[in-house]
Amino acid sequence: SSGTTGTSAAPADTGAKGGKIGVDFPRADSDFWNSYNKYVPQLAGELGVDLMPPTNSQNDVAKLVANTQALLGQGAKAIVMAPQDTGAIASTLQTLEGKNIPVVSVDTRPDKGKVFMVVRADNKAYGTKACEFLGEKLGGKGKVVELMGALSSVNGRDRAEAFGACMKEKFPGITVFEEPTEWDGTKAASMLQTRLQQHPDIKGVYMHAGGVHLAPTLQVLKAKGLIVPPEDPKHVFVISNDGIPQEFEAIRKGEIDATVSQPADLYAKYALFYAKAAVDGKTFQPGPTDHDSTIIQLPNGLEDQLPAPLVTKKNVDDKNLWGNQVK
Amino acid sequence: MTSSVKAVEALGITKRFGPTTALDRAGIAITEGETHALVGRNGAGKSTLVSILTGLQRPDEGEIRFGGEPAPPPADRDAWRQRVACVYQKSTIIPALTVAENLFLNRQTDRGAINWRALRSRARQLLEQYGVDVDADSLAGDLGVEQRQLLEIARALSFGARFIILDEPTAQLDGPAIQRLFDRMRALREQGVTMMFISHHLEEVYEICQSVSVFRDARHIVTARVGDLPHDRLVDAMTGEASAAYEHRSRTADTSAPVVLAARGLSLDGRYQRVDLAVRSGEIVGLAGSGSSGKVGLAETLVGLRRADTGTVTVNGTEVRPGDVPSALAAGLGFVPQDRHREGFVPLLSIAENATVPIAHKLGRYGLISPARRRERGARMIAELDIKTTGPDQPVGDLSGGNAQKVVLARALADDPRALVVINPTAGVDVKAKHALLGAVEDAAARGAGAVLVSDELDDLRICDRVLVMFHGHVVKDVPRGWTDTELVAAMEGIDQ
Amino acid sequence: MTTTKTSPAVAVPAGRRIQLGRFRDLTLVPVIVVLLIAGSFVDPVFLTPGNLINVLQQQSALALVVLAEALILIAGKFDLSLESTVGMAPAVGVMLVIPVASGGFGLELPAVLAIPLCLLIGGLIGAFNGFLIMRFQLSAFIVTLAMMIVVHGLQLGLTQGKSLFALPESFLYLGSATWLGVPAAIWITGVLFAGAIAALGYFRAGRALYAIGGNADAARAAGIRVERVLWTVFVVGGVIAALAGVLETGRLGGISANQGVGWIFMAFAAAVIGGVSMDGGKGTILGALTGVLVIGLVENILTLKGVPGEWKQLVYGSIILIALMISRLAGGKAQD
Amino acid sequence: MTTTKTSPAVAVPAGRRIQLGRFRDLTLVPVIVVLLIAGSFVDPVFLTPGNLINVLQQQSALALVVLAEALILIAGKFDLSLESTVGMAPAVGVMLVIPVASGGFGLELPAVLAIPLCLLIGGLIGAFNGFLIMRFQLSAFIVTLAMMIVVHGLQLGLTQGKSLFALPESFLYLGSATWLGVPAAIWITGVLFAGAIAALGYFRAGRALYAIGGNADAARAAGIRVERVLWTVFVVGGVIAALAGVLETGRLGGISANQGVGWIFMAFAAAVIGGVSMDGGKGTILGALTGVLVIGLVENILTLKGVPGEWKQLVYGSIILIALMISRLAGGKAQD
Ligand SMILES: Nc1ncnc2c1ncn2[C@@H]1O[C@H](COP(=O)(O)OP(=O)(O)OP(=O)(O)O)[C@@H](O)[C@H]1O
Ligand SMILES: Nc1ncnc2c1ncn2[C@@H]1O[C@H](COP(=O)(O)OP(=O)(O)OP(=O)(O)O)[C@@H](O)[C@H]1O
Ligand SMILES: O[C@H]1[C@H](O)[C@H](O)OC[C@H]1O
Ligand SMILES: [Mg+2]
Ligand SMILES: [Mg+2]
Repeated sequence: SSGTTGTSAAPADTGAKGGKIGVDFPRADSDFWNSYNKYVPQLAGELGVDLMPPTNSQNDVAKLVANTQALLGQGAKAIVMAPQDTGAIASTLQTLEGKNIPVVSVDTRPDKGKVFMVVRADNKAYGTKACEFLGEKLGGKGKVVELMGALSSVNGRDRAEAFGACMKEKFPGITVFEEPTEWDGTKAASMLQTRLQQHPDIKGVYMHAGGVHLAPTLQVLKAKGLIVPPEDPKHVFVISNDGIPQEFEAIRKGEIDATVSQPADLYAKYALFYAKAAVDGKTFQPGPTDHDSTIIQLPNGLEDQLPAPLVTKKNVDDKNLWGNQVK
Repeated sequence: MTSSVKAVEALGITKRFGPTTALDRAGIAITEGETHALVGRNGAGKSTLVSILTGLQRPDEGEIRFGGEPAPPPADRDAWRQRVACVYQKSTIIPALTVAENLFLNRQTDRGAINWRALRSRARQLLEQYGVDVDADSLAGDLGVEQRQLLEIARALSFGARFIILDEPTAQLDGPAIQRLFDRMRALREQGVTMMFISHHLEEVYEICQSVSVFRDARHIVTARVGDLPHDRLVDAMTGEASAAYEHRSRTADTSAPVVLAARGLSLDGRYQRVDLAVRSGEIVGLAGSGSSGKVGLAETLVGLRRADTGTVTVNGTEVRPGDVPSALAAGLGFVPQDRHREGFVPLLSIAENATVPIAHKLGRYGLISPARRRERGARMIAELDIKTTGPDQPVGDLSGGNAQKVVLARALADDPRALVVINPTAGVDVKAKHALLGAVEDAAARGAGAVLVSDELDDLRICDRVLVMFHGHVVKDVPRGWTDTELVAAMEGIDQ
Repeated sequence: MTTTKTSPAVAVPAGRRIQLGRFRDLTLVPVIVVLLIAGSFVDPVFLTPGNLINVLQQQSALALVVLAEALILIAGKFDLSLESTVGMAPAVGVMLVIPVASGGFGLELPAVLAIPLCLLIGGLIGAFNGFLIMRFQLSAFIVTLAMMIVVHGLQLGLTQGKSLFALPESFLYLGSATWLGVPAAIWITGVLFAGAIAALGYFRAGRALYAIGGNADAARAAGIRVERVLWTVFVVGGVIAALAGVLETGRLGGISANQGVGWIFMAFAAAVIGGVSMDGGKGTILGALTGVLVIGLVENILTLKGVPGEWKQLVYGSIILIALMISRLAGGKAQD
Repeated sequence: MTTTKTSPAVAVPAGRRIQLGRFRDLTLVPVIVVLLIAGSFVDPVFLTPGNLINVLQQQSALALVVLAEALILIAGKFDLSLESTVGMAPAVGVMLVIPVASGGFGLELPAVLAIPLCLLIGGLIGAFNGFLIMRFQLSAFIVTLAMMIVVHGLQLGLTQGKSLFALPESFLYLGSATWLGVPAAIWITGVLFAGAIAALGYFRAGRALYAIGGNADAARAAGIRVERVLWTVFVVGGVIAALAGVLETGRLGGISANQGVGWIFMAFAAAVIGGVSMDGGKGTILGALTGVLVIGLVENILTLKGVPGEWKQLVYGSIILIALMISRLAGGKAQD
């Protein structure tokens, strides 16, 4: 049954009693996550959250587990994490459940183990949006390169699966070259360059992560003289993902055509919001929320699917996009 | 006490290493209870036979028998070790382990856990039994050369095998140490132990062995009772030609010639004290002394391998920077270090390259080295020193000991040095090579170099114009040419007349 | 790597060398003491039994890889592929028993076989390494580097990069059980370390590793079957790495495609700061253990202190460097 | 790693050694020929000049790291920190010249200084490595392992993990310019390789590396200033790695926080399959270059062929292993 969110999602009641909230950052080497890492302490102040010094698990689930134990030892009452590896966090979630510590998972949806709330955008939707955008621009035929993330990451897999399924179903005339890049710019550049050599008629590129793929892609296209206005028949349509400021810059310059803005600010805001709510004993139901999103039911908890808008030249200057707020 | 039973027989052994034939249908038969010498020039195949007799290598053809029985299968190491013990030419000491463990390597215990206390006391007993004065608890890597050698011998003997091989055990020992070793060997022979003894010091063969086999160019040449094969015939058998003993040349020292190598007030704590030394152009000065007398330490200071605590070294009129080899070389010094394997050459590099490192700057301009000129220089050195090799491009690591040593000497002579320091140049080197090496030193002196010759061998020292004898770190005597063995040995032992 | 041939000009007096050699494997003890004191100032939680047990538990799988690597290093060889075994062995072991729906191969062998199969796979990887290195006389470094890629590639291919979390009970049990109040993983690791310390200190088979690593020819001459021992060491190393994978899987409740990736550097760092030589023949298992502890304590303290992520690596690397220098100065000997 | 002390019992025939030694650095040539043939079957594009130039361009930065590592390996040492220099040196060099708004330090030094500064930083890192290793007699492996973490940690800390996009013109120029129809990066790499081949083959300074790597004590006794030469090699290695970073930055149009991470394994693999020994004193720069080419061609063929991502690593690792064995069999010599 469709319900409503338990409370208003605005930071209304700041009279924090609750308890300390521990946050683990997944990595310190990505533009997207660095923005998130900046937002957390900033928004914690605004939301009146009693934030412990955040830990950082450097993309390593074993470190994440160790950090969680340390946070618990230091008295955390709720934990916010972003397990980039969604399988190997299961026992930790079980342990936390056993200790009645609510967990908010950001960006990824753990495969197993109880979570209070997953704060995420629909990564499958990113893939579908990218597919639809490119499909339309190419008129349903031609060749595109997909610079994928890492095979071990759900987000990468979700994006790839949705993109592939949508292409097969809606644009069977388009050939997709899938390139696994391990979220690595060097690999992306080499693969794209080789593919363009092999198929000079490639007309579209889908990058799974602008943070790592943007600069190398532009460099390769530039070297081939393919950075030309959309009207030019040589134009290669490029759609990115993440929504960092440099992507917006590239859209403005006409170097790429679109990106999906993955809301770093909202990730931080709602992660803290739900963690605090959990400590305060609040509960939530599936259904639409007051912040343009929908909570869905998972076997092991709930997921608030935040909006991830498609950004093109038309809306690139929208002040509400997080990429326009960072300095 | 000798019977006709053969303790060990090797019949028609052939061993090839690629194109090299190390043994060509060679053989040896050693009668039970005798001490049998195996002699031959460097590369004759002696050590190869040793590794076949101890089961480390399998012959391509031929057969080994112990006491008339066929040798055990190659995999059965224990059976081999009960039949034959060996002190190999190459050290088999493991430096990072203690003396006690080295002694009982792979037999620390019969079964179960090792009892270290018991092992240590067994080791002490063993060391005591063989009169080896080292701490069972110290690391083998911290031992000196003689102590290591004694450790190898004690270990080899401790297996209780009735047949023992000693491959050049005396090459690195000084006189008294050699005598101590021979005393032990005699005692063993009295207990009926059979021995095979390899040495390039032929007088040792006559001193300790009853019979001798000669190998030449991978073949067995002759086996005889030592009494039936006098020294010159033995050398002829080894070299395949009639040859005479080395005759040092007569030179009259020119006391007005300039001093080319001088030391003033040199002291190095724990090694030697207040040493003064002056070597003139054309003069060869010997440096003698028993073990630990400090002679090597002093020589190494002269060339810059060590840095003295006080005092100065002057080469060819230039006071060189202490402890700095390049500055000594630049001033006109050449030297042969004590341990050729450690400091003498780079095994993978060619003869030509090894020998020309000090003169690389003369083989081309702007840091360039002309390979053609290098090869040409190398070929010349090979001819001058009679180095047995396939050519100047052969890596030194592939040469036999004596030939490698000649390359080291070639390097020392490369720059036509004014001052020459050679340390134990003839260790492990066969008679013919020895003559060539000593001759080269005399040639250098004739060309006007002043040389310091450090040696444990009285024979080598005979080419010297005078010999400085060191005792406990002091130069105690300056002996002019014409000394007798007893005179010099007495001085070395610190017995003053 | 670095040559051991110290020139006579810089050699250390024999006497002092002997004395200190004894304690070389304990040169990190002062570092550990300093870390314990520093940690107690950083956070009162640090010195609680709970936290220290956490540190041990977190390090237990890495400690086993360090143990395996130390054995191989002491014998004078090298194995980089251990880190891939940590992920691949349990992944394939599990896939042999779970149904296709959960990501298995469809064989559905009895679940009790999962751990034995996993250890078997680890052993096979070690045996294959040993085969390539000994039979073909290839460099251990480069063979195991290639094998590190191959083994991990096999895991990626077979699992399609997906995590496995339908684990047999036995894995989960080992990951979560506590015996006498201490996690099972700590017991298992402790027992294996104790066994290895005993074997390398008091048994011929263990001493043979030192002999081989110190001078393989001398070992051969002493009747040690060098090739056979080395092969055994590679197999044992693979099995221990697979066991590390089992413990890690149990602790985390799933096997990700990246399990073990990047561990090998940490394993080397731990072994070497603990006094195990890269040249073979030197160092002790106890020393290696102190190396693991230093790394574990540093990580724990940095976490408790809340060092910002972007500076953490710098601090961490610097502390390893300092530990290295302390162990060098305390040990009084040139390192290799 | 593996001991060099070959007993007479296992050493290889002297005669054959000499003959083949000549060609040892070219044992990968048959592998390259096979790859060229295989590639031409996989895709007709493969053998086009355009594609082959792409391969060279893609490999040029890695090739420079291989060059640096080969120099250091031949001299008997080790440097793992090169991979971190590839990212850190250009990042800091760039931050010294760009404004705060783009992620700079705020010094805004003249933009022309960016590349010289970057090379200087690379040299300083090398000098510091050399200092720690030689003065403190520490193991090169472990020092540079710690330095690998420290240097990358410094980059992360200083950039806060952000990528740098505002690059000075000089970087972008080098990354995109073509001279006589061939990318500048290939020219630069080619010239450096040619220089190194000449230096190591025909110059005193270069030959000294072989002497030191082959037997440092003998080199010292022959009058070579071993410490000084080694120090120089570390500095030169750092500078070359920094230059690799410049080329890579130019090619990618930005410096991500992970630039260079993970390269060192590839660099070792390339050098060693190309015949450079981990024990020092052996191998040639030309051989190392063939190693890089093999790796580049394999990657290119796998991409052209479109091997599915999850199986790519396995195929890749297996091909390295096979190249290793071919070079072993063709070379006829035990490897170290
Ligand atoms: N493992 C090997 N590989 C190639 N050649 C070898 C090997 N071992 C020995 N040789 C060659 O076989 C020949 C015999 O060598 P061996 O060591 O037996 O001589 P030796 O008589 O002991 O000499 P020395 O008096 O110098 O010790 C030499 O030419 C040597 O170079
Ligand atoms: N590396 C070393 N470190 C400390 N002491 C040493 C070292 N090498 C030799 N010694 C000691 O220094 C003293 C003099 O040694 P030196 O080698 O100069 O004498 P030597 O006459 O050449 O002796 P030997 O014939 O035994 O080599 C001896 O007591 C020796 O044990
Ligand atoms: O999970 C991914 C994230 O969503 C973003 O795209 O950057 C790369 C990955 O960390
Ligand atoms: Mg011999
Ligand atoms: Mg001496």
